[in-house]
Amino acid sequence: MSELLSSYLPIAIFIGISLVIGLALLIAPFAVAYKAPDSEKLSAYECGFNAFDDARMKFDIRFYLVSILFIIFDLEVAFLFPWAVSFGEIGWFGFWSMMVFLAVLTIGFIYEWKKGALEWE
Amino acid sequence: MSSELFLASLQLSMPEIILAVGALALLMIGVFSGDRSAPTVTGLAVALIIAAGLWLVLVPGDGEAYGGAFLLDPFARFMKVVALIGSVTAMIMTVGHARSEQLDRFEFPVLMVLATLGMMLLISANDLLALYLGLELMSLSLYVCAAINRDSLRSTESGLKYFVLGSLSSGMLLYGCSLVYGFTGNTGFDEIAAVLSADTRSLGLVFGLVFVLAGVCFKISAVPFHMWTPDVYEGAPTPVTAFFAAGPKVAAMAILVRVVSEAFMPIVADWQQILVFVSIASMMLGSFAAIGQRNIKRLMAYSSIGHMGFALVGLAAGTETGVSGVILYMLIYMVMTLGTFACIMAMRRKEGENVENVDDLAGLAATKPFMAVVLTALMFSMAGIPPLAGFFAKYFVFVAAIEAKLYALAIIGVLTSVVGAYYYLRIVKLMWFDEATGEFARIAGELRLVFSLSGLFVTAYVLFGGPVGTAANAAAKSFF
Amino acid sequence: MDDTFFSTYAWPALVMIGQSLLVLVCLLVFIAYILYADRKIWAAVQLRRGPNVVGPWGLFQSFADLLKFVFKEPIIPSGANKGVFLIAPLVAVTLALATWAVIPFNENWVIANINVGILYVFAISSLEVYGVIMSGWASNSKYPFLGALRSAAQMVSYEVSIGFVIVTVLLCVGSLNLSDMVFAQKDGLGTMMGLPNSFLDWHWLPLFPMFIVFIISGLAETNRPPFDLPEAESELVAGYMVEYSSAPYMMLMLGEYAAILLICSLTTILFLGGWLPPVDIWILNWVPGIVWFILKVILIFFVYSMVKAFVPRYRYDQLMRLGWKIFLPLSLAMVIITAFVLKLMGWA
Amino acid sequence: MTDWPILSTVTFLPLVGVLLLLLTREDSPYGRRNILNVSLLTTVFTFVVSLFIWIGFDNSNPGFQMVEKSPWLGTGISYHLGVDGISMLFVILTTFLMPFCVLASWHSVEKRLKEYMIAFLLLEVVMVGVFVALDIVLFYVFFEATLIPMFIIIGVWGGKDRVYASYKFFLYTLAGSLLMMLAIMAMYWQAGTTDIVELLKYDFPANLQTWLWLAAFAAFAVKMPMWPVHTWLPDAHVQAPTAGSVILAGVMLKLGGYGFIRISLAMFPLASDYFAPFVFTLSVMAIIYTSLVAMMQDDIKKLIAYSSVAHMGFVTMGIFAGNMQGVQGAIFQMLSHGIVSGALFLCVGVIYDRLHTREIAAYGGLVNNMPKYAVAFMVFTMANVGLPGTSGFVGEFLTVIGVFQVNTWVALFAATGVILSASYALWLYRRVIWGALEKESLKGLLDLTAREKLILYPLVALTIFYGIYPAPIFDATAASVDLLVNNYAAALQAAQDLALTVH
Amino acid sequence: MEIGLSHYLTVSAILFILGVFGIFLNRKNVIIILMSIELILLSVNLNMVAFSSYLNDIVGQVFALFILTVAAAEAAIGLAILVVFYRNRGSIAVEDVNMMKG
Repeated sequence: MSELLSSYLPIAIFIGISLVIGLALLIAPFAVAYKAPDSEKLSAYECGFNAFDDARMKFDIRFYLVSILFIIFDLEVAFLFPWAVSFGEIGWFGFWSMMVFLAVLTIGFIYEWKKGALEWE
Repeated sequence: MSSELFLASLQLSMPEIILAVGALALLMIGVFSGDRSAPTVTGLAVALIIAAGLWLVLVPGDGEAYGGAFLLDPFARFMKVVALIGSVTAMIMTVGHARSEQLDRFEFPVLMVLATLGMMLLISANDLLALYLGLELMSLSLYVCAAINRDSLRSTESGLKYFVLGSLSSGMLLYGCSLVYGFTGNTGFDEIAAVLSADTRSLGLVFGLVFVLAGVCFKISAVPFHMWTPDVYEGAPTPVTAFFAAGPKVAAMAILVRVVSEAFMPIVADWQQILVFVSIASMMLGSFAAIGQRNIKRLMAYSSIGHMGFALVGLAAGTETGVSGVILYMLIYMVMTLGTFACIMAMRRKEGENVENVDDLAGLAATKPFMAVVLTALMFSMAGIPPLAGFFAKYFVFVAAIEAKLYALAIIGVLTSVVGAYYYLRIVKLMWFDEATGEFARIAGELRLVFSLSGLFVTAYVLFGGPVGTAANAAAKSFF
Repeated sequence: MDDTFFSTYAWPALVMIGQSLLVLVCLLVFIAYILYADRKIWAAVQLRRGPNVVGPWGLFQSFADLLKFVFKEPIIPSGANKGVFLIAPLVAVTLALATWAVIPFNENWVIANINVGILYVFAISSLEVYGVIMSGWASNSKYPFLGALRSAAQMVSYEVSIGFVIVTVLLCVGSLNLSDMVFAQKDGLGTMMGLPNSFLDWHWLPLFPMFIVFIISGLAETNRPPFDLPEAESELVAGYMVEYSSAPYMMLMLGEYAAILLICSLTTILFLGGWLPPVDIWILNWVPGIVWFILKVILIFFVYSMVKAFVPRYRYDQLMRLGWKIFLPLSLAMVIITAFVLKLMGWA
Repeated sequence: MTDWPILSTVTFLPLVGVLLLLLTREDSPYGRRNILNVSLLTTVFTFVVSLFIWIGFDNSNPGFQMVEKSPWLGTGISYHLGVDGISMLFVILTTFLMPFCVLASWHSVEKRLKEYMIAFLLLEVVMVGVFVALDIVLFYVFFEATLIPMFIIIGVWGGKDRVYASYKFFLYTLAGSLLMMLAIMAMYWQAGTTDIVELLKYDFPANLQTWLWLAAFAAFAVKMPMWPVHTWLPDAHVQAPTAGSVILAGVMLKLGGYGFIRISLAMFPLASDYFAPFVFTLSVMAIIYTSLVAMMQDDIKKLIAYSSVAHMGFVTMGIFAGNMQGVQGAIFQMLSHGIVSGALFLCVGVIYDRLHTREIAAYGGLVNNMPKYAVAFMVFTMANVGLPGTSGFVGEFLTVIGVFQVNTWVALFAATGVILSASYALWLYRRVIWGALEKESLKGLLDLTAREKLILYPLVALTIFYGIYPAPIFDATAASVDLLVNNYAAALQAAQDLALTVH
Repeated sequence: MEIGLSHYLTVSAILFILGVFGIFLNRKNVIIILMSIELILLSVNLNMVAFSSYLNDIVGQVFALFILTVAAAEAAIGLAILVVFYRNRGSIAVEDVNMMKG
């Protein structure tokens, strides 16, 4: 068995078994449980009110903002991972390259901060 | 990388470093002092670009930097100076319009500096990766610039359109890059050329070439990748449109020149056909579609499509003369465009509203004779009538086409330029033959300066064109 | 069918299936008792008795719950998007379990000893937010929707800090393999000062701020109190799980607890020396590594439980502020400092 | 005097006037007066200076004289000026006609006088430039640059359909000349130079000559204009202001003829020979057809415009006859037509200024109260017809003789054109001048004013002078034309020899 | 069956085409366009990595990493522009992006 296969096949098998367990749990109640649906039971939970409108409504723009900021910083991490792993071999040049990169990102971060993108009021 | 090599790289890319560090510093200055700092930031941004330009002009020394990904040669130097002039002029033009177009935010000049930086990197790119990064830095800044007036539906819509189509084009470019990389095993232009001249080309590589060309053609808005241009030109705030029409086009054309005449020179027959087609289509669409336009910004969009077609005529020749023609064409095109946009920005009624219909220019010769004269010169120049600069631009590219025996291309070129002349004439006609319907407000000083200089350039090119032509020739020698 | 096929493919695959089943079953049982422990600890702090009916001291409580959930009526709200509504818990539970494939419980006791282990963990656990978003969106009800949004925003916010924390550890280790991370903690600050191998060599000491940041971010990442805003009873009832009932509900809970345990074991591996004994003496070395591992996980979980019991819930703005304005700059600075120190001292 | 760049001086002298005009203001009668004076002085002075060219001209030298050359634009193109016998007199003609244009506009231009004068002075610069340019790109630059001021002149100060006319004028000419631009590029690519002197010596391959000739023909034929691409001319003439028509007929049409001689005939002899029958056909068509069309016109200017087309038919015919008489006749015909047709348009301007209509039917019996006008008009009509004793006769006669040596039939048909032109010109004269003065509107008309006399009388004198004594013109042109014709014949001979040796 | 370079290229080509079609055929939602763009970039990444492994050359993977980063920046900017557009237009349906006909 090739090395690639021997290290990744277990993962595939593991995920497969997890999936099977999950599916079993999911299907079990539909197979065995008692069912007596009625319209009140099936309506959306809204503290005793009937639902006013569709729930997929507008929501705060800040969630977008957070997701955008997340994308940026998560990618920064994606760059940091290989850098950190090969840290011993890249010398001062590699070190300072990453420092420049981080400095640029820090400036972006400061900008966001001062612009109030991180406030949640 | 050894430290001497690294220092040499730093020195070669100093203008870029000036812009990059400067842009970050400006961002910090802006964010710590709030929106009222916008004029200061704009001023500093202008100073930065001038500093970068001075460094380029004054500090000699060419060469490769960063392991060959970055290349400074006479061509790059020339095009960078042109792009910088375009940016700085566009930036100066925004000053008086900042408030009315809601551009009075310090981010705007910073974005312009970043876009300029992208152009510089693009012009110097000598590697597919560098090309991509330069292009994206430029494009991403421009997307935001287009949508900068966030309370205007037109501005945001143009930003959205530009973004969607722009991303699609960079996707195509990338796909092409990946194929080129895969089939040559390299991303550096020199290495690609070496591989191509040694091996026979494969079909996959031709696909890659097509995709790369498509991606770059999008940025210069050549047909059939022009769809964004009219809408973005119309929707974006006018100063932004002026900016779009100047530097980015120059930079994208520069990289197109570099890609085809350096990396893909060994397979000239393949890209020549493509460029001939693109060029013909652009010239035709640029002249025919512009005829019906009422909005002057839209008209300028089609005009720029047509001009890119003409510039490509020179490139399609694939010779030194051709490249030198393209260089001159882009320079002259940029000056004409900036002048015209200065005039467009001066189209502000006394009541304070900006107008942008062609018909609003009616009777300008009576109300604002100087502006009318300049705009007339610019229009005739765009139509390619001697003795104005636009004629020489066309002359040099067509000479190259004839030299390369692309007769059909040249003939279609001149015929479309007759059609193109028709709509430029319409503007002249409106200004001179028709009665004024209203009067424009006093023209801001910086706009007057810009269009005067531009008018001076197009009329006086016959006198001082010599040194410019020599410089362009020297720049074109970089490739041959 | 020849023998080579059997010996090179089928037999190892069977072994893998066996191992995987073993790990998963143990894990599920462990989760069951962790749940029980959680409730007990909470009850003890509040001077209640907690579950005590099913089995001796209520030890079978979790299994009774399992049966109860399975036999409850599964309700799918009428406005819900049925497919997504049912897939969401499946995603949540599968992803939470799948991460465990690369966790080393002892030296070489790992299902898949891949060389990018931490990357795998990071990637899969990032995906967990999909389960939350899907369930909240599919329910088509306001509370789950808002809960899911909040939860997602919170998870991604803290994921950034967790990423930086992992980078600092990577700087010290120089490998993405989780076992290597444990091995790297054999020698450290303690041995440098001339002491024998001990818990002082583990990363928690040199990277102490990161250790704390990691533990707290872990709380937020898994929506544990005091960061359980998404399911804040007073505001959003039960967050994205409001519309769930029966086994799907249980699966969401199961996923959550699996994730919590995962964070605990990651803390153990990254900062507390994994299966290494606290002091390198023969009597402690005699105890199997898995025991140390489990003990350390339990220790962290105990801390989590106590926090849940003690600390009042954060406001949402405080939560985001903590994540973006304190942890992010702090961990970023720590990355730089760590790298600089390592470089300067010539340790890397 | 030898070192003084007289050609540049003459060419760019009007720019001084432009600069002065830019400093003036138009908003008062004095301002207006200043503008007119400045313009008049500039043009007169330019004319006077240009006379020095003629004085200094060496009639016996067939080559280029007063040559100036300096590098320009850095790409092989040079700033190269010079005149020979063919071009010199056109320069004089241009500078000579300009003061008349200014005078003709004295009262008739009411709005934007300043811009009007600037446009005319710029036009003078580029027209003179065309004739003196010895670099083909420079030639093209000047040739094409005439479009801009003329477009504005027709469009701003023209008649009711001026927009249509100006567009038509512009686009027709542009389309033609852009093709020539391609030809110029091809010549540059083939010969490696854009210098006309060098190109004249260069032997273009026969098949390339064909294409180059056709491309150049497109430009010159439109400019000339030749049938069937002449249709812009009547429109432009009718709509242009008087002075604009004068310049159009007097000088601009000659640009085409000059181009034919200088480029088509001299540089592409084989193609010229090959296409000569084609040109003859078009010329005869032009002479006969446009003469017939001219008879149908109700508009005086249109009639004269069509007659111009017919006369240009003689010119092209003469040029491509390719012999001494033909070419010299063509040059003479162009110079004469420059004066005569210009004068005719000025005559029309005189009555148009009074009545503001150009309908032939609106006039009649003018001889009764405008006798002096009638005399002047008669002289020009006679010259237009080509009556012996007027300058019009010499040119037509020579061209017909020239073409007779080549093709009898063409000469015959062309001769019928003379008869036709007599009929429409005399008919026009009869309808406008003779007859009883019946129309009320005409009764109050006054005869020529002093200014109008100043305009018309010199032209009358000149017309008759050259009709009787054309020698000064022939003296000037003879040497150069001789050289040209000899070269032409030699080239044809060489090609024939080559063909013979091959067979 | 051995999975070779051509399989990767085929998959990536299919993804690419799906992305392009997603942009042009989708008439409903701009978000789908953004996702199509991401799909295109991912197909490119797949290409890059496949070639990189095939050629035994690291450049392709470096390229892929850069593409990832730029794709993120692009997505961020795209979302931001989409949000401001939504604020002005009140809709993100593709057919509502129609102020200017072009």
